[in-house]
Amino acid sequence: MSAPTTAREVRDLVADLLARHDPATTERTAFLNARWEAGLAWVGFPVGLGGLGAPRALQQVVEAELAAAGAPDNNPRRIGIGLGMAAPTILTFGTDEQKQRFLRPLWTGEEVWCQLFSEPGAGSDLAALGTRATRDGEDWVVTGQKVWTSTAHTARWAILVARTDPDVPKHAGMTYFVCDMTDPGVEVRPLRQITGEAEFNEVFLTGARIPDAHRLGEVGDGWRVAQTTLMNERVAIGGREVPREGGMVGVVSDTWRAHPELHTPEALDRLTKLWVESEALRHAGTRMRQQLAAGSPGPEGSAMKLAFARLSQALSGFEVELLAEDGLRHGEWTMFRPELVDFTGRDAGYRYLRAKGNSIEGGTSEILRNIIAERILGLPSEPRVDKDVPWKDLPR
Amino acid sequence: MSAPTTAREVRDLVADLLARHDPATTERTAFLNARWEAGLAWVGFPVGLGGLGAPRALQQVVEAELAAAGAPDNNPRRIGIGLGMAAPTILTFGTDEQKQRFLRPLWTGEEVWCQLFSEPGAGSDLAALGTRATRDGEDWVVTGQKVWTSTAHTARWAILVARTDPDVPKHAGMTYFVCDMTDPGVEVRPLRQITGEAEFNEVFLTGARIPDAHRLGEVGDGWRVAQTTLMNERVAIGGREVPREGGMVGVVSDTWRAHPELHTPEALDRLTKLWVESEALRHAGTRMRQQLAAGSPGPEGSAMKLAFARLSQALSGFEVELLAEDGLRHGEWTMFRPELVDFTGRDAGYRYLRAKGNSIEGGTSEILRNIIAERILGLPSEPRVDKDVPWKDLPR
Amino acid sequence: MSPAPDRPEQDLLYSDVEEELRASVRALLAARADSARVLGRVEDEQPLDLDLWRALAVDLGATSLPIPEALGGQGAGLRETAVVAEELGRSVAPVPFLGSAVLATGALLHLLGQGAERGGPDAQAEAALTRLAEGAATAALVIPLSTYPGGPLPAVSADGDALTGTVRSVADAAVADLLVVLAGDVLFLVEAAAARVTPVVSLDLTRPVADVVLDATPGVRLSGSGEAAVRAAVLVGAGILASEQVGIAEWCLSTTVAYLKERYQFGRPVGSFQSLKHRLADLWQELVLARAAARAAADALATGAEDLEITVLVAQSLCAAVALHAAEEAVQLHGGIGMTWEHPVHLYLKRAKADEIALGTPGRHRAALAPLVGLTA
Amino acid sequence: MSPAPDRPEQDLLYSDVEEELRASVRALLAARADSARVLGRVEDEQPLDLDLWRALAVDLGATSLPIPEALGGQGAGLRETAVVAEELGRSVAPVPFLGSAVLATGALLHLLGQGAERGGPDAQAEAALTRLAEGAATAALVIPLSTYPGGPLPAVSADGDALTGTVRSVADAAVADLLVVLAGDVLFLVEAAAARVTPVVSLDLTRPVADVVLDATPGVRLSGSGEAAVRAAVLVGAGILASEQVGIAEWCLSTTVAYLKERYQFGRPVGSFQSLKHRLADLWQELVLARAAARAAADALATGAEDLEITVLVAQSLCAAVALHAAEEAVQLHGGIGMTWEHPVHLYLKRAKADEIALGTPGRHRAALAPLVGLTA
Repeated sequence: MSAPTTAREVRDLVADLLARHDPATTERTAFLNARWEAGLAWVGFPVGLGGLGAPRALQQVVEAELAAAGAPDNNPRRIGIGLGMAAPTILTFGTDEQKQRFLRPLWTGEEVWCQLFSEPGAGSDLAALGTRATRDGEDWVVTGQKVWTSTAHTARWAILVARTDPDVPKHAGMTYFVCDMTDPGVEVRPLRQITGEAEFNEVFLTGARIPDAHRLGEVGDGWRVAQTTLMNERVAIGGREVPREGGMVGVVSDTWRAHPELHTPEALDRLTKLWVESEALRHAGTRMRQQLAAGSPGPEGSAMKLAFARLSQALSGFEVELLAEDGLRHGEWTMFRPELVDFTGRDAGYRYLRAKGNSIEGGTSEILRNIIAERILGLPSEPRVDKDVPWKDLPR
Repeated sequence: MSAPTTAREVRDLVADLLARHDPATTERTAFLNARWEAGLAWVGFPVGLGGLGAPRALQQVVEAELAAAGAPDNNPRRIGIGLGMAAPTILTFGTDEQKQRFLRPLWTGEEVWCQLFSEPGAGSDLAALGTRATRDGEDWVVTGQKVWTSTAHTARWAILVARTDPDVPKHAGMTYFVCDMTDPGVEVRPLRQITGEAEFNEVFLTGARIPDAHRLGEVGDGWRVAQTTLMNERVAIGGREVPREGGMVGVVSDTWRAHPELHTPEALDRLTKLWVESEALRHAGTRMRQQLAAGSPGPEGSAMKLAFARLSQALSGFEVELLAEDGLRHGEWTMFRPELVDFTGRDAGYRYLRAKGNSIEGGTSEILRNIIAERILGLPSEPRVDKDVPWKDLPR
Repeated sequence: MSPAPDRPEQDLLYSDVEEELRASVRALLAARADSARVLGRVEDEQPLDLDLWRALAVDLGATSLPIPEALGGQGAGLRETAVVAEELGRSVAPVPFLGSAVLATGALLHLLGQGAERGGPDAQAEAALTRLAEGAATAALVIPLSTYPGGPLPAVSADGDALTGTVRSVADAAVADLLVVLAGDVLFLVEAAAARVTPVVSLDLTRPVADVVLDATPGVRLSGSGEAAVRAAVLVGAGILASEQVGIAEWCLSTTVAYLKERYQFGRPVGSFQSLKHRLADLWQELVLARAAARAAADALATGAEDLEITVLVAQSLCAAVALHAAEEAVQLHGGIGMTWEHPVHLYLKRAKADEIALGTPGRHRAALAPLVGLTA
Repeated sequence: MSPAPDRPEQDLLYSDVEEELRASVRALLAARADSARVLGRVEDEQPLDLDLWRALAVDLGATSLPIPEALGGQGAGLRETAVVAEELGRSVAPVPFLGSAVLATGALLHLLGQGAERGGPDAQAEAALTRLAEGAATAALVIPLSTYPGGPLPAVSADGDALTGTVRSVADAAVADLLVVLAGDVLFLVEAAAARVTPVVSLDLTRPVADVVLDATPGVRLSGSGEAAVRAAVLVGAGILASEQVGIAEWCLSTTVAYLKERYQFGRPVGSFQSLKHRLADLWQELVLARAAARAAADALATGAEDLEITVLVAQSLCAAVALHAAEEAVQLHGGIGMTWEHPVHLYLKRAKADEIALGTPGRHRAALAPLVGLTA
């Protein structure tokens, strides 16, 4: 069978799947596994790995048809790290065995993934990380501390970067692994945020064992493998179509409409300005998707992440200020582990505080500006002091 | 005679001067020379150099008394570079002969001074300057190009920094001179600005000769001498008492009051915000002067220069925008050499364009932020690539 | 009131045809309107370059794009006009494009559209458009360039077909053959030679304004609502101006980036200093949003989208600010050289500042936008 | 209308006495309200630290500064109160200083001043102030903390001396012994035990607000204009709050500078990166202006300056913005650690945000200021 290239061919395959597995009567996981076997999980993936080797753009057709038929999905928000970061990395760098073992339950959601990259001492400077992995027979033994790990407490597997050679410059001495989160050497502790809740975790690795068969890529090649992961993370941002007033601007505009007694001319102009920028950001997203569809992806995603963070912070800050007497009050500070995170959910105070993270998570706005300046505008890099020094000799 | 220490003693000296030289009947220059001889030019200077070795704060008393008596002043705005920059440098580093020769006509205004520091290739990085001075018998021969020189076309003398040794790191190879602006090797050309006029000049030095007796400080010590000059320039900024709505904010507020037909709520809030910041800047100036008077000068002058530039730009930009139909029109673009510069003078378009220079002249806002961050906040400097390299080997 | 409903996604890319048009215009401007040449003529008696204007109009047909083919135009629409405006913004070429090919043409085209609804177009308007399409005449819409959506329009009075009144700060009027004048609700065509048109020393050296005085000046009366036509032209102008502003911002950003790569201070390219890099990155981010908004406005104008007004007001209020920010940053980051008359960056600063006012300041656009999207005072 | 006339220069320095007071307060707070301790109690049933409050009030007399000596206070004036507020801002110490020593005390002192004009002070007000001066009682002014100059005041009704009404988001009410309540134009003293005071989960963890419900609750009627007293207290509060905001900004700036000196990334202290240095330099510049404005407000309050209102409105609208900017930059520049509950910077962010609202947002202050300086709509 040659790969389908038209929407019509894909629609036929979906119809066939639906004919064989009626979503109304098929158990959810069974349906998802059948979908996987039909190559309709991610049609751009190879045959045998949930795909058809088809153009990625056809995936939209699959999703639309299945949604129309009321088929269950794999709850992509719940398994975002697996789908968005682990899967493309495994596909690019994994062995055949690794692909066969990991991708299917990753996609069906039977196994949740998390990401063990950041450390307390290695945030923006990921390559400075100090979690050590030392070889012991067929295994690696891993010791260190990771942080900002979402879904660590529900995850079965983690993608992990660790230092395997401290005697070479920092970018050269890292290796990339798949870590079993059920290993007794792995301890997960919730990390409470300024919102009171704990979306993220700290993960303490104390002699955790990883078989060498779970290494992704070559020993010492961890930086390059991690770049693939992070590039896919960036692509994932801003990918969805957003209706006008989608997101924070809609929430805050509704607050405005609900409270005429709080209106002032100054506040109206500020809100309108933010509305304008939000609408322009929406246009930028549309334009980016159209470029992608036309086969000429641009670097505009970086601009969108910067603008998104700035606007969500400005809008949510505006809302608290506008609410004044009510802005002084808060819903709750209770510590809990949320299932899913909705930046625009809960109350104004939560939105304001949570939005502060938007310019830090997934690459700080400062690092993003460096990247834009150097990679997009071609401005020269600053003098580097950490390029040629063995990792162990770096000041920290 | 011991130095006066009280306002009363100073008042007596002023009364004596006025009794001997009636301002109503004495020719201006004669009066100024008499004042110099009485030590009432700058009372903080040494006896014999126009001063009394008295506390600097007493100068205010002199100025007030003389102004009340209708005495002529030395038109300090016309000779600001001499008074503010050359004089303190000559006082600190000059030989006795130099002090005797230069200070008196500098102060009376009989000789105007200018400053030959900046070069096309050495703006923020003054220490990179390339104007060469080579020794030839008792003289130095100077060749190079200087820029942003105000009053060069009326000046008799210039303070000049030139490179005397290109084989050592850049800060070490400079020497400071007094340059005769009537030397045939000195050519002054007006430098037209974006306002159309030419406040400044380019100065071309082609084998200009300077006797070694006109060197200020040691050979190779030019950087240190120049720091004294520049420090005094900074002190001069923001030193005057300003009434409420003095400066740009008053001009723009008056434009607002004169044009009710242009009012919008958005514009009112923006103007009020700028009014608030201008008033706070005024308070900061008052506070800085009070600290100085109390003998504990602070570093707040740097903040004031930053804020002044930002506010004058924002206010003048606001004014042009507010004027709308009239903002599209302009007074004139004619090239001329203004006698004095008034940032708040002429029309709104001039103010807007001229204000753009406020964040460049006298040290860019970017350099000022570096200085604040490192010298005031104590933040570490960036890696330097130009510290230990001979000047001639620096990339440029 | 809730915001306007969503509608099918707009096309925000540049088509191949548009890119070809851009290339032709850019080549012409590179050859005939490089910055030394533009700067060189700003103090001439006639700062506008009428030779270049003819080349643009006649050789490239860049001014007849939105005029129907039946009238000698290209029937191409406003997306293409926006691309030309973008290139003209990049070069601040001194040609009467905004006044003639956008504003005056826009008003006449709107009258034509009204005529279609009424059953017959105005023959005089058609004739005028034909002259414009051929490049045989240049026109100006006699309103202050600062006119904003929903704002007051000039008060010219008509006694029969004799027009009297003064209109200040009119864009491109000094070189116009034809004046399009609103009196009451009627649009008139006036031969410029019959009016008194006085050039004014202008903030914008490359788009000077002029004052138009009519003193019982004869005009040709056009049928239809003149006020509707002028208001439509102001909206068209504001939307197209957004693309000009994108062009200005792009020139300022790329010129500054290039300068900072080659300028050394402290033994390093100035462009390697992080605080400058971050400011330029922010500017680039603004430009990404501005371009998307300007494209949306051009597309909405071309398709007559239901939410045309919202889309134009968003684009103009954003792009005006971005262009000005880019120009102000360009001046600052060029340091001393950016403060000199001999460097062209001041032409962009003056254009960006005048464009901030042109067809309404960002504040005026936000004020007009807010009630349309349910944000009421 | 032209702006207020100039007047003799204000004293904007800190006097030696003020510096001594600052040192005492700072030492107490360092010992008893370090950030771990403050953070540790924010989720306690009673987040306010009444032991610390007593030490501040009784041992240091920091709450009786503006109360006349005849009533057991120090007659020192509001410049000193502002210095205490600055230190409390630096530590976000959870004490009812604003509610009791500034707002409630301010209202009662104003009544006293009114009484002096009428020929005799109100004995009940004097007695209450004496209790406050001794640290024997804590009071709260029963208005929403968001009340702004010229804004609406709570509508509590008085049936004889029985008060009925609900007032939401009252600062420091949860620990007050005495409530100062406005009903019509009359101020009443109410024993807090007689009212229903319900603590509210608050954005500001270190200055929680509470709701006060009066249901035919008995009050003691004070003579004089209660509305004038409350409006004066709001102005006093806004002026003193400016100093608190200076303290917040100062802590945020100095803590961030210290962190960036010791935090290494890319083999360098993060504080050596130029874009961060420039942002901190800008923040320092803002702080210089904010401090001058706050000192001017404190001095104007202390001297009852003619342009008191202008000076306070300037200070509050500026300092609120500066404190919030400093706190937001502190969170961002601390990176991930600044997003954690365990790091104290979020306490400052929450305080700065609540302070932006407290006694009027910057926009409300600008709206009140503009007509006073001849900037009319």
